[in-house]
Amino acid sequence: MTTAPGTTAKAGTTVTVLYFAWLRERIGLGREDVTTEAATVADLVEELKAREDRYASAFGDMTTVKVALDQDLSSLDASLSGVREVAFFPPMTGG
Amino acid sequence: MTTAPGTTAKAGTTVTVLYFAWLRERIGLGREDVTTEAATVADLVEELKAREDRYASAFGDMTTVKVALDQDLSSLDASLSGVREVAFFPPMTGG
Amino acid sequence: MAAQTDLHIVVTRDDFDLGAEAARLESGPETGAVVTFTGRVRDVSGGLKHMEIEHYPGMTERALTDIAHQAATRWPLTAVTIIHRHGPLAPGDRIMMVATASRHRDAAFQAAEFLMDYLKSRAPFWKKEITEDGADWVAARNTDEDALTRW
Amino acid sequence: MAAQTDLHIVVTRDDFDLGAEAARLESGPETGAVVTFTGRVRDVSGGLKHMEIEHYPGMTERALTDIAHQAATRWPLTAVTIIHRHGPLAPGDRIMMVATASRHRDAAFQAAEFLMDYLKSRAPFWKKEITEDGADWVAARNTDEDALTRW
Repeated sequence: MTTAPGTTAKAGTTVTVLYFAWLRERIGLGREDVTTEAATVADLVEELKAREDRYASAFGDMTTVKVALDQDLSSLDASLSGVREVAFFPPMTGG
Repeated sequence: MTTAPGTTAKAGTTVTVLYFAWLRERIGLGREDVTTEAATVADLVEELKAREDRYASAFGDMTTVKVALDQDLSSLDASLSGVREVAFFPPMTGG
Repeated sequence: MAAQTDLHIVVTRDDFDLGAEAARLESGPETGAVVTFTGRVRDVSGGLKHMEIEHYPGMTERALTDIAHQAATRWPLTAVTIIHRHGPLAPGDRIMMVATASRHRDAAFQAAEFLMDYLKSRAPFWKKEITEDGADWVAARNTDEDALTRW
Repeated sequence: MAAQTDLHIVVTRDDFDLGAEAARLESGPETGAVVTFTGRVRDVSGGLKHMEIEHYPGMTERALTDIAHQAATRWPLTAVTIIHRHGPLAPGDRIMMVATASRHRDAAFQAAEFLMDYLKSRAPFWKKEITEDGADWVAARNTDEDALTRW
């Protein structure tokens, strides 16, 4: 599933994107498959924001958004190479 | 029950003396009434040690003996004035 | 992680029995100390109708297991239990519990506090409070994240 | 001491039910956090036949009540429970428990640790271990007394 490094004309890969809590509510869905050529999480966020206002609204302030890649906490500048599941959510409030 | 200060010829007063744990075992009893003219706990200890070897043995190392006066933790130099119950025991090991 | 640490991780909609869960940890001659923490739904404002807890199935179990492993690496624990509920909860309902068992009192206390600190900021749960005035997602507190720096 | 702190102090030869005791503290909309500590008889050397706990009737209850009052003065607690057994106990038997209830997690944890530290050095209990080789009174550890300085 990893993208070969140095490939110039990449085919888009499909990732499952999950949204939780108020991100899910603003975007209006909890899960979707996205075909993207984004190299990093930040690139993916920019692609989504460009799609529709509801994404632009949900991702308006990225200081309140956390990301997990394949169920491990990660960061906006992380690479999407080989990633199958991307999740966006607000800071956690369990306990 | 307090002794008037400045009284020179005090009558002996009777206190209940309790022993716990290995002090009780060494002395061979858990409770006795003692008539004493001791002014302080330390004086009382000296009186008891002079009585019999088992007291001298129990009170041989006072760094391992604690005292309570009327059920409050106290110290060797505390006055016995007005005290009805004196308890001797090793450091506590509850919990 | 000590090889002999029993981990018991549960993510569930159901209530749990604290006494039964604590009894599970009280096995073997090694365990001198058991610490439990139970969190309940508080009605701070007086207007809470219910709470709704959302979570990330799959990641939740991974995160809780990872946190329990970390605790078992840092302290000599014989057992760790983490139970966290999701779904709708009424005021007064139990939300979650952690329990730690050890030979030593200090290890059991510190591990339980560590589990709570990490669970608050690292396990993917989100609380929503439904009041008569509407519904609001509970905001994370900066102090929760700050609490991790002490470990 | 907060006027509304419920104190529950028990000195007994009987075993107790941790779940039932914790449930007693989980009342009212204020209580968000309940911490319990349970101590059990450990068989460290492998040769323990039983433990005998002696105490000072009268002073014990006074000391435990005083310690609970001190905790309730320092932290915003809705309830404090201290149960301590005496008499003969077998390996694995529960010796004692403390439980604290508060709005806040940190208060409940800190108060429970405070209770344990004070109880170890200020409540008149003495443990005797009966092994195949004889009987020995458990020695107090200097670290127990030192632990009080942190409060």
